[in-house]
Amino acid sequence: MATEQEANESQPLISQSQRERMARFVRKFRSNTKAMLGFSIVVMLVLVAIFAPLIAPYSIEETNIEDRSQAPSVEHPFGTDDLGRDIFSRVVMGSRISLYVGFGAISGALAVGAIIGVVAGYAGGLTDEILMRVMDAAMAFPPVLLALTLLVVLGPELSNVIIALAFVYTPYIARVSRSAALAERNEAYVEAAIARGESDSRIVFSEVFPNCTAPMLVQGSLNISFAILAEASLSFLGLGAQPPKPSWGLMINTGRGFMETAPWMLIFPALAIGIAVVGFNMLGDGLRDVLDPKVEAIE
Amino acid sequence: MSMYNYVVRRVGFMAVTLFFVTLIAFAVTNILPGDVALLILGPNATEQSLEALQSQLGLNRPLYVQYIDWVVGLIQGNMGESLRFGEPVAQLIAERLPRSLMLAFAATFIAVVLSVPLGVYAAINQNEAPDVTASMFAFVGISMPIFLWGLVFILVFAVWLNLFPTGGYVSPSEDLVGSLTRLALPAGAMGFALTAYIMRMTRSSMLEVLSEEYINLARAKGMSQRVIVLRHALKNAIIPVITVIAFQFSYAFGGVVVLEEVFFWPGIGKLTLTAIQSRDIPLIQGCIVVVALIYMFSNFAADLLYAYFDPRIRYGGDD
Amino acid sequence: TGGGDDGGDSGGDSGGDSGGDSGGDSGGDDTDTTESSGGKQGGTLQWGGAVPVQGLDPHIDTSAASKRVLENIYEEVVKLQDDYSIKPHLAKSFEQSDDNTLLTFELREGVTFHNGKEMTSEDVLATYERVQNGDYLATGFFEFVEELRAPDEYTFEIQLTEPFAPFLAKMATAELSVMPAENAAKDMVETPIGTGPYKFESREIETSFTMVRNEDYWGASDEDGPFIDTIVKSEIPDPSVRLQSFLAGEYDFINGIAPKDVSRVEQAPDVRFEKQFPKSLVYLGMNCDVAPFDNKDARLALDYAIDKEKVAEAALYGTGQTTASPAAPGSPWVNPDVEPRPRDLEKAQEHLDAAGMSDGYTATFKIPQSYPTQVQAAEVIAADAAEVGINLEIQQITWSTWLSDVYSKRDFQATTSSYLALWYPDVSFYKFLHPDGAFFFTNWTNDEYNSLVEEARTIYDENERAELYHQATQILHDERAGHMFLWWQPSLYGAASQYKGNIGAPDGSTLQFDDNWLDR
Amino acid sequence: MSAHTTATESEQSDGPLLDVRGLKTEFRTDSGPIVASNEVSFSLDRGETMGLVGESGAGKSVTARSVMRLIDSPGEITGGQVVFNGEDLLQKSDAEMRDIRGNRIAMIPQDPMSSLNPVMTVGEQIIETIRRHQDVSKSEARELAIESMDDVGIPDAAERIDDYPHEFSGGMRQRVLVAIGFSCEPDLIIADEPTTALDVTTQAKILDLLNEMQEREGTAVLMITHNLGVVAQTCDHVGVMYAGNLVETAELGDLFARPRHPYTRALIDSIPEVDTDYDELPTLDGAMPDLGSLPSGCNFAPRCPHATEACRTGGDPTLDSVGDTTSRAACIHADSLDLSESTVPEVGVGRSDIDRSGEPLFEVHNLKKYFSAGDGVFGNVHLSFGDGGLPTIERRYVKAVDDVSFDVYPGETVGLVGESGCGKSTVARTALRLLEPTEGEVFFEGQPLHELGSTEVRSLRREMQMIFQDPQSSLNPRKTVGQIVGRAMEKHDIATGEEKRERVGDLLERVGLSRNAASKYPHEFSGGQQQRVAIAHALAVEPKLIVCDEPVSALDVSVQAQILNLLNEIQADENISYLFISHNIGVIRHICDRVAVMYLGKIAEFGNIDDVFSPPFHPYTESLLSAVPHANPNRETDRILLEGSVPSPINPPSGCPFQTRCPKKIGDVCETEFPELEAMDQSGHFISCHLSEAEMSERESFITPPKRTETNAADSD
Ligand SMILES: Nc1ncnc2c1ncn2[C@@H]1O[C@H](COP(=O)(O)OP(=O)(O)OP(=O)(O)O)[C@@H](O)[C@H]1O
Ligand SMILES: Nc1ncnc2c1ncn2[C@@H]1O[C@H](COP(=O)(O)OP(=O)(O)OP(=O)(O)O)[C@@H](O)[C@H]1O
Ligand SMILES: [Mg+2]
Ligand SMILES: [Mg+2]
Repeated sequence: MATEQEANESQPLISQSQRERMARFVRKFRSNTKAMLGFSIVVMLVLVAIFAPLIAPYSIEETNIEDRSQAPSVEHPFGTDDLGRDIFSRVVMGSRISLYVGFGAISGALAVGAIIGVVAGYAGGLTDEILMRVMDAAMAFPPVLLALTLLVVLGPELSNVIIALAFVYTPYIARVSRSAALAERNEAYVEAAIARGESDSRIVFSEVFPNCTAPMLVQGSLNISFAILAEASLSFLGLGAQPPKPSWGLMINTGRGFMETAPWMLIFPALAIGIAVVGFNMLGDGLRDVLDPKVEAIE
Repeated sequence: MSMYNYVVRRVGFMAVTLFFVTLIAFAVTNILPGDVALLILGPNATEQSLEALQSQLGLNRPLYVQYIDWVVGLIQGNMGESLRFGEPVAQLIAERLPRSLMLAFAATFIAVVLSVPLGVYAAINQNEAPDVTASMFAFVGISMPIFLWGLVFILVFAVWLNLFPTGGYVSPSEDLVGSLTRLALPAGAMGFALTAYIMRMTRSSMLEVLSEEYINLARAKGMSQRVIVLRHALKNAIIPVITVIAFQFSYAFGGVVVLEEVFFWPGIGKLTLTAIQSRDIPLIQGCIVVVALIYMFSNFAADLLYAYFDPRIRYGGDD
Repeated sequence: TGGGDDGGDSGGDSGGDSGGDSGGDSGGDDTDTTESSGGKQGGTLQWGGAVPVQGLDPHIDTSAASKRVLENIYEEVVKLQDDYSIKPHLAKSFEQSDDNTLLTFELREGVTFHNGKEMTSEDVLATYERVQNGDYLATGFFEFVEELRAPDEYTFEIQLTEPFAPFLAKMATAELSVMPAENAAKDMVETPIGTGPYKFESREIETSFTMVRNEDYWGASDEDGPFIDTIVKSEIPDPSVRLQSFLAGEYDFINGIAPKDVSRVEQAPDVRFEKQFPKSLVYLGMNCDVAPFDNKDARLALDYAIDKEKVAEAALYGTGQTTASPAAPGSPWVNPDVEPRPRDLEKAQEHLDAAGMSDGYTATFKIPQSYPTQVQAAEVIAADAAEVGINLEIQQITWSTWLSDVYSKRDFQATTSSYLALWYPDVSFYKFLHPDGAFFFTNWTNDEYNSLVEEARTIYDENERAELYHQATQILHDERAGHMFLWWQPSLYGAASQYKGNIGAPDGSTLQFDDNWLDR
Repeated sequence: MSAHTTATESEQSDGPLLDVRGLKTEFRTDSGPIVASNEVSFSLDRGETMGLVGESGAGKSVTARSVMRLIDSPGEITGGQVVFNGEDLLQKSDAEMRDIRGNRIAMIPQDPMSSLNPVMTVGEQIIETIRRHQDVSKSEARELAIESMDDVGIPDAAERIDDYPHEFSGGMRQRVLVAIGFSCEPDLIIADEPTTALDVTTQAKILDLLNEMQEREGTAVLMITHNLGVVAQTCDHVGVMYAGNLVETAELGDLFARPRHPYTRALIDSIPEVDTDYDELPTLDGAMPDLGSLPSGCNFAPRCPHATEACRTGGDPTLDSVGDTTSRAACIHADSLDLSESTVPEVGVGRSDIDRSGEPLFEVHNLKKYFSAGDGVFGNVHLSFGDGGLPTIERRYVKAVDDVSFDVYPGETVGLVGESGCGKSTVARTALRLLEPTEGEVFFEGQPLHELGSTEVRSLRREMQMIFQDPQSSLNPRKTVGQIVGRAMEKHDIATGEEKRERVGDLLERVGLSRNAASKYPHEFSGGQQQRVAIAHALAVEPKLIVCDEPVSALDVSVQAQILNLLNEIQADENISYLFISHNIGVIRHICDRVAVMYLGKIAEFGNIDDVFSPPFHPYTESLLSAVPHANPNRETDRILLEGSVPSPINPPSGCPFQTRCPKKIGDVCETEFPELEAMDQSGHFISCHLSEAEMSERESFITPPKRTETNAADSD
C-alpha cells in the first residue's frame, strides 16, 4: 500500500500512462477472441448469480411431488426434478454456489500460495527447497482425494469445501508464483533495489510481488474452473454442498439416477458446469495470451 | 551434469518430498474424527474392551511415536492392517493397484494417441478451422467432471449402443477380451478428459518451438514442412509434453477415485473411497501414500524421459 | 439381525426380505411345473448385489449384506418359518420346560461342517459360550442364561434364570449361527465354515463374493435343492448402474432396485420383478437430551409439520407405507389405534408456542449419505418444516460417521436411519427404545414405557404380550418419543425370467438360495 | 576483401546474381501496418560481399528474410521483385522456393546458441541439408558433412559429428552454422549478424572464416550487421538502412571516404576509434523513429544536422545516384553536401590525470567468489566413480572470481575487461556485497565492508550504486520513473515529499530527460532513455562510487556514445568514481583511467590505459586488442587469433589459466606454476605472465596508429 501512497503523493491517482497502459491491455484483450468469450461467460455467470433470485421463477426448496420429473415445458423450461422442483430455478441459484466456491477457494489459495511462492522464489536456497518440497508433497495427492479427506475431517459444509479446496490449490498457485518470482529475481531491478539498500521484505512485497501477478491471475482463473469441477465431484460424493442446496454437482448426483427416465435432471446442471468451466478456462487462457505469452500455468 | 548425477539428485528430491508426503498423510488422517476402536468393535463394544483395543493398537501412544512406527513399517512394506477389512493394507493395495494402473495407463494411452497428433495438427494450422475445432474439442473434454463423462459413456456406449458392458472388472489373465471390453469405457472416458490437456500442451509447446530460431534455419535450409514439423519441431515440442503426460497420468490416478465408483472398477480409487468413508485410517494412509508415490514416480519417470529426450541433460550440458 | 439396522448396508435400497409374503407366493407360482433335479441342478448365478459383503463373522457383523450370504453358509439350531413360527433345524427337536427356563435340544446326527467334520453338541456349546463370554451382538441376551450344557454328543441344554421370551427367537438368528468349536475359539472368524447348503469359496472385498454348492449338505433333496453350483455376487453399489447392467443382461438377479425405477423394471421384457414387504422401517431420530428436541412440544411441532404421506411418496414412489408403530406391519404387536399424526400447521405452531419457540428453531439433520431415499425424504421434511420456521440443516454423513457421531457419541440433533423388519417384537420395542437396549441412542426415556417392555419380555402368551406392546406404542406416540416413524419399505428385486424359485428368506433381511435354480 | 574483381566476368546470366527491386514488406500489427522494408532496391554480383548496416529495427533482417521469402504472418511481402539468377523469386511456388533455400541461397543466422536444434546432432543437421538438395547416399552425405566441418575448422570433425550442439562452444556452433550454410555450395549466403553474439576474439575468427570460405567458393554474401568495423573488414559494397529505407549504397572505400548521406556520416562518427583520443565521444542525437509513426518528410530529418525545411516537408527522398559516382543516396542534399570530414575533433587531450596520493576510495584484496556448481541446494554434489567403482561424492565449485585485488581512487574510472564469463560481473557484485564473498577483503573509505552486518551494509549502500547492462530489466516495470528515482532518496533520508519531487525533476533534467518523465513508466522510454533513468536512480543518493556493469552493451552505437559522454560529464562534475565493466575495448579505452584485464576469474594485467594498450603486453591482452575490428577499411591489423575456447571455471587449468590458449606459451612452467602479478614499472602496471618483459614487448602500441592515411583508396589492395 505504500506504493499507492507514493503514487498519490507524486502524481494524480491514475496517471496518463497508467491509463494508456490499461487502454492497451483492454485493446489487446478485446482482440483476443478467447479472452473475450471467456470474459463474457464469466460476466454473464456473475450477473446471473447476483440477480439469481430475480431470475429464478420458482422456489428452489419447496417440493411438489405431484409435479415430479416433468419434462421441459414452457412452465418449466428445464423441467422439474424428482421432488417436483423447477430445475431452471435451481440451476440459476446454483451459479451462486459454484461461483462462491470457485472464487472463495481460489482467493484463499492465492492469498497463501502467492506469498509462499514469491517468498520461496525470492529467497532461494534452503527456504525455497523446503517450501517447494512441501508443495510438491501436497501436490502429490490428487486434488479431489485430498479435498475429500480434508472434508471428512472438517465436516461437509460449503465453507469447509472452500477451505479444503483452497488448501488443495495452494501449491499450484505457489508453484506458478515461485517461477514468476524466480524469473523476476534475476531481473536487474531487484539487484538495483538491493544495491539501494532495501530490506528483503520490501523487495519481496513491493518490488517483486507486483510483477508476478500476471501468471497468478492466469493460474487463478484456470484454478477457479478446477475448483468448480472439484466442488461438483465432492458434492457428487456427498461431501460438498448439502441438499437441498442447488449445487450443480449435487443435482448431477441426483440426476444420474434418472439418466434414462428424466435426462433433463442431469443435462442442465451438467451444461451449467460445462459453461462455467469453459468460461474460466477461456478467460485464463486468454489472459495468458494477452498478459504475456511466456506466462506458464500448470494444468 | 551427467545423467547419473541428474538421477541421483532427482532421487534425493524425491526422498525429501516423500518425507513430507508421509507427514501430510499422517497428519491429515490423524485428525480424522471417529474412534478407530469403536469402528472395529462395532456399536456393542464396552468401555473396557474399547480401551483394551486402543492400547493394543497403540492408539494411546504419543503421535510422533505412532508416526515413526508407521514410517518404519512403511519402509519395511508393512502398512498395518485395515480396520474395515481385517487384512493387511499392503495386500489390499497390491491386489488393486495393478487394476488402477491398467486403467490409468489405458486412459493415458488413449489420450496420447488422440491428442498429440491433434495438438500438432492444431499448431501447424494455428487460428484456422482445424485449430479452432481442436480447441473446442479440448474445451468440451475439460468442461465436465470426469465422472460425468463416465456416466455419458455408459449411457451412450453401453445402454444405447450396447457395445460394451457397463462396468465391472475381469482379470485379463482370465478373459482377455472380456477384460478389454470392460476397460474400454472407463479408459475411454478418462482418456477423453485427459486429451484436452495434452492436446493443449502439445499445441502450445509446438507453437513455441515453431517460433524458435532453429526452425527458421531449417526453413532456410529448404526443408519441407513435413520434415520441419516431424523431425525438427516435434522432437523438441514433445519434451515438455512428456511432463504433462506424466502429470496427466497421475491426474488420471486422482480421477479414478470417482470414476472407479461409477464403473465399479475395483481399483485403488474405490478402495480409497471406501477407506475414507469408513475412516479406516491405516488403509487411508496406505492408499493416499501409494497414490502420492505413483504421482511421484510418474513424474520421476517423466523427468528421466525428459532427460532422455533432451540431450542437454542426457550428456550433461551447460545445465 | 436383531441389531436391526440395515445401516451397515451402504446402499439404501438394499434388499432384505421380510416375512416372505410375496417371496413365497411368487416362488410357488414359478415352480408349478416341477422339474427333475437333473434339470434343475447346476449353473452359475450372476448376482448383481447392492451392498458389498462386510465382515464374515456372523456373531459380529450387523450388516444385512453379510447376512445375505452368511445365511446360506451357516445354520442355526432352530429356524424361523415363513409363518414366523420357530422350528428345530440343526436340532431334531426341542423341549421347553413348563416354567420356560430349561431349553433342551436334540441335535441332528450326520450334519457335517464344510470342513468335513461332523457337528456335535460340543460345537454348539462352544458357539454359545463364545457369544456368552465374548463381546458379540447377542451377548446381552445371555444375561438370563444360567448355564449352557452338552450332556452328550447330540444333546444341548440351556438353563435360564427366569423366563425370557426373546431368547428362542434370538437363537434363530445368525447371531447364534453354529460354527465348529475350533472357529468358536477365535475372536474373529474370517473364513466362514458352517453347515449350510452353500460353501464359502472366495471373495474380493468390495468387489465380489463367491459361494459354491455344498454337495454333502445334510438337508439336500431333489425338491428343495440346493441346485445352483456357483453363486457369484458382484458388488455394484450404484443402483442405476446395477439396474442398467441387469437390463443389459449382465446379471441373472439383482437386489436393491430403487423405488423410482420400479416401473421401468416392471415394464422390461423377460424380467421378473419381485417385491417383498416390509423390509425395513425408516424413522426420524431426535436427540431428546439436547435442545431443541429435549422439549416435547418442539418434537410435536415437527411431527405436525411433516406430511408423512408425501414424504413416503417422495422417497418410495408408492412402494411403502407410513406407520406409527415400530412393530412389523401385519404382526399382532401393531396397535391398530395409533396412526401417524396428520400434517397440521396450526397445531405445529401451537406446540412451538408452547415450547417457547414461536419463531421456530434450527437443528442439524444428519443423514447417512448412502441412502438416496432418506436423502430425498430429508429434503421434503426440511421443506415442510421450513414452513413453520423449523430450519433443518441437512448434513450428509458417511455411515461410519453416523455410527461414531450419531450413534456412539450421540452427538446430533436430528437424523434419519432405519432398521430391518423385525418379526420378533423385543428388538423393535426394547433394543432401540429402552435405555438398556443395545441400540438406544435417542435418549428418550419413559419409566412407564420401560416397565411395559421389560414385562413383555417375560411373557410367552401372544395376546397378553401384544396388549403390553400396544400400550407401549401409545406412549411412544403421545410422548413423541425420539423415534418418529416414517415408513415401512419393501425389498425390490429383479431377476431374469430363467431364474426360478422363491426369492428371499422368512426373516426379512436375507436371501436363501437353496431352493432356487436356473432354467437354462 | 578482394573478391569484388571477379564479379561481372563470371558465368551464366549476365545480370547481377541478385537484383532486388522496390521490395516492400509490411507487418500488420495492432496499431496499424508497419512497413519494415520500404521500396528497397539493390543488387549484388556473384562472389561479391555486400554489407547491410543500420541501427536496430532499421529493417535489415526483414529485408534479408524477404529475399528468401521467409516472412511469416503477420508479415507480408507486398511489392517489388527479387530477381535471383534472372528469375523472380516472388513468382515461384513454395516447392520451387524450398529447392532454392539452403541450396542456392543459404543463411547464417545471428545467434549460434538458439539456431541449432538442440535435440539433433550437428551431423544430422548438416547431413539433412546435403541430402535435401543433393542426390547422395547417407554415407556420402556424412562424408561431405565431415568434410565441411573440416573446412570450417572444427578439429576432429569425424569424431565430433555425432555430438549435440550443447557440447560445442558458441564459436564452434557458429562454425557449424557456417558449415551448414556452405554445405551445398550456394551462390548467395545471407549472414544476419553472424558475429554479434560472440566475443571479440571469436568474432574475428568467424569473420576470417567467412572471408576464406567465400573466396574459396566464390559465393556472394549479404552481410547484415550494425558494426561498421565488421563492414570495413569484410564487404565490397555497403547498403545503409534507416527506418525501413535504404538510404545509401556505395562501394566500401567510398562509403568511408566520402559518405553521401548524413546518417552514414553520423554512423561512422559515433564509433570511437581505439587509437584516437577524444574530449567527448562523437554522438548521434535522438533515436530512430518508430516505424509505425514516421515523420512526414525525410525520416532522418529530425536528427539531421543538415536538415532544411525542404527535408522536413518534402516527403521521403528516393535512393538516387549521386553525381557520377557509383554511390547512391536518399538525400535531397546528397550532391551538395561534403561529408568526407568527420564532424568531431579527432584528437583531444584524453583523460585528465588522477591524484592517487591519498587513500583509495575502494579497495579489494584477494577477493574470491566460488559458486556451487549446478542449481539447487544439492546441485553441486557430484558423484564420480573411482577405480574401484565406489562412487565418491565431491562438492564442485565454479571459481568465478579467484583472488582478485585492485583499488579505485576518488574521481577515477577503473575498467574491468575480459571475455564473457570471466567473472567481471561477479567481481562487481561481490565487491558491493550483493553477493557474499567466499574470501577476501573489501574496504570502502577504509571501512571493512566484508566485516559489516547487513544493516550497516545497507546504510553504506548510499555511497555505492550500480548501473546495469540491461536498462529495461533494471527498472521495475510496475513503478513510475518518479517512484523509482524518488524511492532511493526516501530510503536514505535524502529528501521526501515536495523536496523529493523537486530533486527528482532536477535529476531527470541532469541526465537529459524532461521533468515530466517522472510520471511515466519505464516501458515508455527507449533503451537509451531507460539507461538515463537508471543513471538518475544511481545518482539520486549522491554516491561516491558507481559500479557500471556493461552499461552500454545493449544499446545502439549511436546511443552508446551519448551515455558514455553523460557518465564522463557527471564524473567531472561530482568527482564520482566508476568501476566500469565492459567487454568492448573501444569503450574501455575512452572512459577508463586504469583497466584490469580478466581471464578466468583472475587478473591477467592491470594498469593505466596507456600502459595496458602499449607494450609490454600480457599475451591475452595483446590478442584481445589485436582482434578489435576497426571501422576503417584501410586499417590492416595483424590479428592474433586464439585457439579453443575459455576453459570451464569449475575445472580451471593448472598453472597459468591462459596456458591452454596462449600463443606464446613457453613450456612446462606455464602448466605448473601460476604467474604472480608482477609490476612492470613504477606506474602501477602489473602483468601475470612467465614471459620476460622483452618477450611481451614485441608489438607496437595500440594507441598511436602506425599509419593513419586519409587517402581515397577505393581498391586499396
Ligand atoms: N513479426 C513481426 N511483427 C511485427 N513487426 C515486426 C516483426 N518483425 C519485424 N517487425 C518490425 O520490423 C522492423 C524491422 O525489424 P528487423 O528485424 O528487420 O530490424 P533489424 O534492422 O534487423 O534490427 P536488429 O539490428 O535489431 O536485428 C522492426 O522495427 C519491427 O517493428
Ligand atoms: N549465481 C551463480 N551461480 C553459479 N555460477 C555463477 C553465478 N553467477 C555467475 N556464475 C558463473 O561465474 C562465472 C563468471 O560469471 P560472470 O557473470 O561474473 O561473468 P562476466 O564476466 O560478467 O560475463 P559476461 O560478460 O557474460 O557478463 C561464469 O562461469 C558464470 O557461469
Ligand atoms: Mg536483425
Ligand atoms: Mg557480466
